[in-house]
Amino acid sequence: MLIFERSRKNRRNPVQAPHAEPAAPGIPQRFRRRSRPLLPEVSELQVVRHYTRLSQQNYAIDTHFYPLGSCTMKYNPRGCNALASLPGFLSRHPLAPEESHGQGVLACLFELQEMLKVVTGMQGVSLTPMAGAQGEFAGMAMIRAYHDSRGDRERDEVLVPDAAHGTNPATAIMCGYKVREIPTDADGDVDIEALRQAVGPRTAGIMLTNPSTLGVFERRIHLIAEIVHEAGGLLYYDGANLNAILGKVRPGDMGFDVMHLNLHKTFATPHGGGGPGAGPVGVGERLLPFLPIPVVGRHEDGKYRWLTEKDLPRSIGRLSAHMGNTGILLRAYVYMRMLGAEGMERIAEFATLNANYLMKRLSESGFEMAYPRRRASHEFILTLKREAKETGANAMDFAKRLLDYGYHAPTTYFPLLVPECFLIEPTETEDKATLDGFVEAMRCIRREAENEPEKLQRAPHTLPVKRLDDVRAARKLDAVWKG
Amino acid sequence: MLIFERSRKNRRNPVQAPHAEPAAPGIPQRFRRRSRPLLPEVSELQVVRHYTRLSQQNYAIDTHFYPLGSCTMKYNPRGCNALASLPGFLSRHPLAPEESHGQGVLACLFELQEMLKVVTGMQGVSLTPMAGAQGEFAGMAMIRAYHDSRGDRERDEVLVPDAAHGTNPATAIMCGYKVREIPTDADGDVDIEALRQAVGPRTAGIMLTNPSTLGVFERRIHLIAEIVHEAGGLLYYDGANLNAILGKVRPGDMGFDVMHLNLHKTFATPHGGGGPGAGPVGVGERLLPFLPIPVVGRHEDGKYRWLTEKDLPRSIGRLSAHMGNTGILLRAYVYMRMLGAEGMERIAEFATLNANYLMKRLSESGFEMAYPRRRASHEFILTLKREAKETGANAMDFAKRLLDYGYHAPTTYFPLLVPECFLIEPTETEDKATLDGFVEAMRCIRREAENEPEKLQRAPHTLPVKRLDDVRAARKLDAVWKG
Amino acid sequence: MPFVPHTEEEIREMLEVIGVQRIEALFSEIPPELRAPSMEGMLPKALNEMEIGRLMRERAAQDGQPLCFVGAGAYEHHVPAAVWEIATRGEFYTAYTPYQAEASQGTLQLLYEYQTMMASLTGMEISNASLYDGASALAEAVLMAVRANRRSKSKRVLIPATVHPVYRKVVRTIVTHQGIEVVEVPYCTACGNVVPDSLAQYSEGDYAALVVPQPNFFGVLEEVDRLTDWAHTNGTLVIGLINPITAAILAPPGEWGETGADIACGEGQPLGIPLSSGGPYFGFLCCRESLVRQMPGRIVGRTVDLDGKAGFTLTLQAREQHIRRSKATSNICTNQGLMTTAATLYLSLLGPEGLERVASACHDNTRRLLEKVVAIEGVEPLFDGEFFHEVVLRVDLPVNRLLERLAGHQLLAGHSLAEDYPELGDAFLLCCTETKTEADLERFATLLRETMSEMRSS
Amino acid sequence: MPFVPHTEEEIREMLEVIGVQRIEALFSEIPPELRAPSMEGMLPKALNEMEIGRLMRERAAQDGQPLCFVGAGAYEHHVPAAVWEIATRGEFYTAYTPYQAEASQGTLQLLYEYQTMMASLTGMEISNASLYDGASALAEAVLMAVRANRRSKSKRVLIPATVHPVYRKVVRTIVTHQGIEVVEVPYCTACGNVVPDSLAQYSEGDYAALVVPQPNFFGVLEEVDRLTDWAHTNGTLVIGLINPITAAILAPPGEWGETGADIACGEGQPLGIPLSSGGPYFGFLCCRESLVRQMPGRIVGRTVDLDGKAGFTLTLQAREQHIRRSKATSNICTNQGLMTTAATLYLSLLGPEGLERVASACHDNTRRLLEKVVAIEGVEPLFDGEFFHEVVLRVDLPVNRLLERLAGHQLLAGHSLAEDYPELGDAFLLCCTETKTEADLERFATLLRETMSEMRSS
Ligand SMILES: Cc1ncc(COP(=O)(O)O)c(C=O)c1O
Ligand SMILES: Cc1ncc(COP(=O)(O)O)c(C=O)c1O
Repeated sequence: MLIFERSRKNRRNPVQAPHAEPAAPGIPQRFRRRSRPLLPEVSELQVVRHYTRLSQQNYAIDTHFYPLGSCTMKYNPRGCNALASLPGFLSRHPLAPEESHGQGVLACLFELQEMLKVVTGMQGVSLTPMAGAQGEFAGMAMIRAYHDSRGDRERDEVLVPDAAHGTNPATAIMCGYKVREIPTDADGDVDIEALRQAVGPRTAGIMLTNPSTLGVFERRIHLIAEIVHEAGGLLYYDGANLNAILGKVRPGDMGFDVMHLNLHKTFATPHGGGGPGAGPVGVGERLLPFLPIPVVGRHEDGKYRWLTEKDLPRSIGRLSAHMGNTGILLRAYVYMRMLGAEGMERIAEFATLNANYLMKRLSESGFEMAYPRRRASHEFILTLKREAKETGANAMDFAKRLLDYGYHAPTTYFPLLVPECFLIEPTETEDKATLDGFVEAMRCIRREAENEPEKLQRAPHTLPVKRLDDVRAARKLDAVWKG
Repeated sequence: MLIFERSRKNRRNPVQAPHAEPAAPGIPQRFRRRSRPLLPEVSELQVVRHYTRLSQQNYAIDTHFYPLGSCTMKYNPRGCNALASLPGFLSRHPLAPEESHGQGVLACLFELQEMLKVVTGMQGVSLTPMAGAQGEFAGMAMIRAYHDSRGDRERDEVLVPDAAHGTNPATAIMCGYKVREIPTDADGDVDIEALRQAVGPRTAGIMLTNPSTLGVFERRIHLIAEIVHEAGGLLYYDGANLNAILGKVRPGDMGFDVMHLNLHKTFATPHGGGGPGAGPVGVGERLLPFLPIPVVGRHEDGKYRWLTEKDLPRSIGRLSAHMGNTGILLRAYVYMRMLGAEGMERIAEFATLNANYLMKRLSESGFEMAYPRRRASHEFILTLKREAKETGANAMDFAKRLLDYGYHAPTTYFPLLVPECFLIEPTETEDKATLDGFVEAMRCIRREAENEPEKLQRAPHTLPVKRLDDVRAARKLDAVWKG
Repeated sequence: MPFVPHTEEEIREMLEVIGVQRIEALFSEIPPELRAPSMEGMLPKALNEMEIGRLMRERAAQDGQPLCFVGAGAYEHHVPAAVWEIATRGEFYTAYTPYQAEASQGTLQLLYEYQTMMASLTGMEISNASLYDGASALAEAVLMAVRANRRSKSKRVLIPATVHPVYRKVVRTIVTHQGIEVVEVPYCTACGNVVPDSLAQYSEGDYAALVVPQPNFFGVLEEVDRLTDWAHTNGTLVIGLINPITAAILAPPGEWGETGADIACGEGQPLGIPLSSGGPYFGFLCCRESLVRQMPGRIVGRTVDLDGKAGFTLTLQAREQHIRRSKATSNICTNQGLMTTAATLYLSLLGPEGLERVASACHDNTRRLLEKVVAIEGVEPLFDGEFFHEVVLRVDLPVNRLLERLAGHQLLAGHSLAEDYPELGDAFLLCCTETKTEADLERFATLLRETMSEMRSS
Repeated sequence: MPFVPHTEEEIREMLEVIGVQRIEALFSEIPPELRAPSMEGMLPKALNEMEIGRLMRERAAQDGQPLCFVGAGAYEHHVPAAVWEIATRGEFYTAYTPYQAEASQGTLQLLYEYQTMMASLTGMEISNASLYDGASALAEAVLMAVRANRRSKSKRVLIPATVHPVYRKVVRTIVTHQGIEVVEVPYCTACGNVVPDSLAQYSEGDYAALVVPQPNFFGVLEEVDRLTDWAHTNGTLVIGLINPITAAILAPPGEWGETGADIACGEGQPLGIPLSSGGPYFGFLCCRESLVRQMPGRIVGRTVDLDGKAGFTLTLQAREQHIRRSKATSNICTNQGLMTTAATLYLSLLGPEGLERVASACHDNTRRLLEKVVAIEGVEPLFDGEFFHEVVLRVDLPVNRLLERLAGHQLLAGHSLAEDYPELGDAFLLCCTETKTEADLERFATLLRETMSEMRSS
């Protein structure tokens, strides 16, 4: 039932409304709205009950194992939420003067910038992008600004591996570039020959994730960097998979010129059912002047202040009305402070341990790995193409059936180049027993696929709804309730 | 799965523990514990996930209609929780000096005392009892202290109607009294003749709820007061049903000498899965000197302070280490301030409207009311004795089946004098559509009872567990996990 | 180990299954020369939750809780306690994007309800499920309009100078790489809004879109009907940029002019989102149904399951980067989901009448404060246009110094316009919301009076 | 109407069904002479949530956030954020007592886990599901012991003067009506605890129970083994009164003497419950299995459902008032459920090792502070017994005035014993928990030194 269906005309909730008469006298008629908006007229209890019950229909990290590859669904410490939600932080207006009324929050942000420099090996960091994709935008815009600043205006191509996340090509286009896809070889590495052929004077740069979204570490990254740099291009690092290598390798040391981080992945800020995240960018020496503003600077006297156009006149500019998703930045700050150096190094270690253990157990259970000769990074790919062929139950069916077993499905059908694939990322915060349970479920489901494939094809069976008709959703668009 | 079953030896959650070595050197061996306690060794994610999922197995006001008679399960405003949980309130030590570090909280408590006096018509209030039953204890102890103070030591009997809540007789016994039951007449009123015969020089007092737990207003309350007072006894008002008459009749005006309030009923503080509540007591003139301490007083200069033994030397004494359930008192304070006089009067009106509407609809649907000639107060009793006889499905079966329909069951088999009964209290915060849905469910269930009674007898069918074996639970006591 | 559940014994067992001796061995594919130095010593020491708690409480307290009359795009409103107590429930807070629809009906239904509320509030037919913030939503709206306007061959858009200055900057950052040119429409310095007739100068120009703010950055009301009709006459799409609170009273973009605006967008923060130093907020974006395929961001649709029961799912994903990659309508992926959760709770708790009261109370308070302050010597309202809940004042003293002094008294009196609108002299933008009491207004007036006279006499 | 959802139209429909014209008619059975006057004018005006929010924030701020070294039965510990974020979930916060077991498995399983944890922490076999607070739990324990002790014909119990003075008062309030006599056992003013040999004087007396606090009110450790054995030799049941945090290190009642205590109880507040001016806290009560039928309060048991699947339910309800009425073991009904929810979360988050570290950190801090303050002129520890995390100091100045002065510096230095133990002179009880840093301890020492010398010189 929709909240609107609980509504009754003229029901009121006066406890939440000011006493003022609703009319706002003095506003001339021509400026006024003619009809009341369709908002529900419900009591506070109805709201609380409706949304509490809706919430229970979600799977979430707080309720289920959620091995969603590339998304790094790990524990979001409750302490981060509580401390970022202190009244002093929540009530601060973004335009409150930073000197008299902002040193507390700016101190946190400054220290966060510094810590991110350390973990990435970059020279400068701007926190302002509001998600990974906006970080990518900022990064590619900086690459463009760099080439422009050198009068190097012919470079109109960005290289993107075929396995890349969709935001990479989409971002390149938003920055006015053409996208050139680079194929992947049989072991999941970038096809070096193809790369050599692709680079040239039109190459603005390359966008890479390492470990890639194929779950493997690109071993020849130095060679790639050499090839691209030699051609005059720059290297963009998509930091979505940083969890895999935190403290082990730094993008700056691999030869990347610019990168973003997904704080909502590596630094455990919540995904919130789709967002908000935060996508700070880090840059090497060459791109420092172009960082998006604002950036937090520190005066000689130890006071913090916003650096703006005046301080960074060659900046690519602003990406949001204020300082991006500050509340998310504070959560990541708290998380990093609780981990310290040792804790951060352990993230990569145990994310990798869990992934390799799970890969091995699934492989021993007879599932086929896409890159069996490779170590898993923090994630790995399993292909169900044999199962699909033999039983008729495909990766989607396996995924839906996993929901019945109380596991969120892994990422399916991405990356696109592996057929019937599951991209599985357990993260470091899951315990062994959970991984073992998942293996058991996968085995049971395969047995079901062999004996009664329709059970999978019609799954899920135990959730609030059965399999949904996506085609109909798109064909007969119903995105707004019409009463 | 129990949290202990998720535990693994030597798992740690260092983020929540101090750095100190666990040994506490310097404590001699003979004082030390020999074995480690059986506490789970689990990660923070495991804790959050385990208890989040457990919570989802509960019905609650925030998720379901909960027409539990006598319990007044109404909306617990989230604002009350948020404001009582402000850091300043939570962090205050109970022994912090009230003058320099307590005026804020004492102001709230003082005003709460004053407001409770107004709504009850009593002369004095003490907030210290921690639940209704402790309020009853305080009240009966005051009655005892009163008689004692007059040298009237022969009074050893307390009269309690047969319909009374179990805490009434249990309390009388705790205060050293004997209990004498007074029968109820066919219309749910106290049997006046029986009362006349029962009162006498041994009568310390009578404990009454009005409206009673039979859901009807005791019309001859003045007469009862006269009879008891004439015999030298005092009248105790069990305030559990105050919601029914807030602003309409005041216990003080009905002739009661002392009463408790259940703030967790009438004033919407949460039940918390069993508590905490708060059971302030109010008294008339005669019992003022005996109020339990501490009470909040106000100096001439407007400063608040605790009144203790020194101020109230004839007090029955202390009931808790500090000021009872202060945090609950603050919630009730916020609630009352949000309602004001008008809002409070409406509570009784709409609680009564909902009860009478629901009673009428159920009665029209063919269900039998225990007191069909009476108006419902905020609650009413329905008896399923006919259904039980005709179909074999009894009140318990109906109750369990209601759970499948998404409704918490009403209070069953209480009061004991009505066979196969449901005590139904919808409260004022439920909307008409919810009540209509409940009627519909009751009709469906009766149809099921007629056609397939086993469906009821084996209900619930859709909850995490099926009907539980209570007998076995008591016979083979398993109250502590042994690994 | 913080947040890592493994015991020594489990680690051993797991390594054995994998067939390696040490965890380190799992990193063997990383070329040794790439291996990072230890971060020990380069990062602050790990703190437990108690320690970081104390530090954060100190930091939060450090910034004070001044009485705030700054608006300028971010507004202090009462947020019902239920909003965040529900929104931070783990099931909302820690879920991912609802790609697995059957396991995400909570989030999906909520978003469908959100879309319905926003579409209705803006008077449009379609809403997406959020963008990052108001400024970036405007940039996306501009990109969308340029894509959608088949009649216009140009990539030029008109943006009045009465649009929030930072929004205009953000639009520039985001759209210029695609060759889009932003043309600034001047405003009348007497009335504080765009003079409709002045648009005549652009009539020959072929513009893909015109942005119309309502109220504008100065709090002044634009002549939205005439601006909209001018645009449509000239084959230009109209992007309405609004404050969703004021939309409870003001005509929504869907009602502007003869046929309504084509796209509506804005900052969602006023709908239950705390100020929080500027974020996370959320951008909303609504449009006519005919433009839906140009819409960036996620959209939830209602459909049915195998049993024919209604359910919700992400739809029209072929617009999005994860399906369409380089041909997507935008690169946006992660959006501001949790903020829309809060906004949906907020709008449900307020209802149509409650929201109207909020808007009306803001405006009443601003009017009352205005009356008080214009009685002060050296203070005058700058514009004579109609305003809504925000107003520009001119003072006869250096405005930045004045505001700084007032901040010293824990009063944030407004936002200085000196930097962005030097032509206006010593002016600042003042905003009242429903949170202000008569005593607050008095305190403002008194402090302003006293501080100004102090400044004069010193 | 606040929290009332009815529309005018619905009211009309409902009245029609009932068959009356006005709501007022529903109160027709109430004799008119009883009808109350309107409360209008007698109660403060209704505030909306925004207004009461502002008032409460002011009130909360008014009481300050002093640095607190007061313990005396209520302890400031770090409470992990997860504790209350989970405990206040609507499903826990707004559920009733789990009488409908099948619809309450969340609360019931949690309570079963709670019982297991508390039984283990106290070293006992059974735990109930909570009582109101530590003081009333002790009173219930006394009542229970008197009922349970079949060997003793007396209704007399021994309670040492080293038990919290208020607890002793509460016990008196609650037990005396049942004819129970409390006999106070004196303590040694040099060592601060009960001298075991001194119990010989009671050996002839037939006492139903002896209460043994550990640590006692002064923070001093009692010779629990010898006291327990003395009691058992004399047919007296032993009630251990403990601080559950210290039980992570100290021998729990179940391990005292030859056969262990019979009942254990205490204040649960240290386990994740905020100080909150004194409540809500919770009392815990544990016992030997053989005494379970004398146990007051709810008990959850594990059983099976119709399918043989494990499930949880309230059990042995025949002890309770709602079944047994006047023969119940207590009148308790509503208990402190939500607090045990928090405690269960707390204990799960800390685990056995974490809890030990908390106890140990408290004690370390107290010892370090003690070292600092005894270096100050005029300050000395009063007792020479072993202590745990709380300690009594004597000063050579009027103690109440000293503490008051320190409070003026936002330092609550401890709890004065002047009122309850006048025989000890100018003494106060000081407590450190794990929340205190080295800087806090220094601040304490410095302020104490300076304030004492100021007082001397004035
Ligand atoms: C590999 C990769 N790159 C980029 C992104 C985009 O990041 P965001 O969703 O924060 O915009 C993602 C997010 O899913 C990703 O997995
Ligand atoms: C009529 C009645 N009296 C007394 C009580 C006891 O109150 P409490 O549970 O707060 O101790 C109740 C509670 O259920 C009740 O319904």
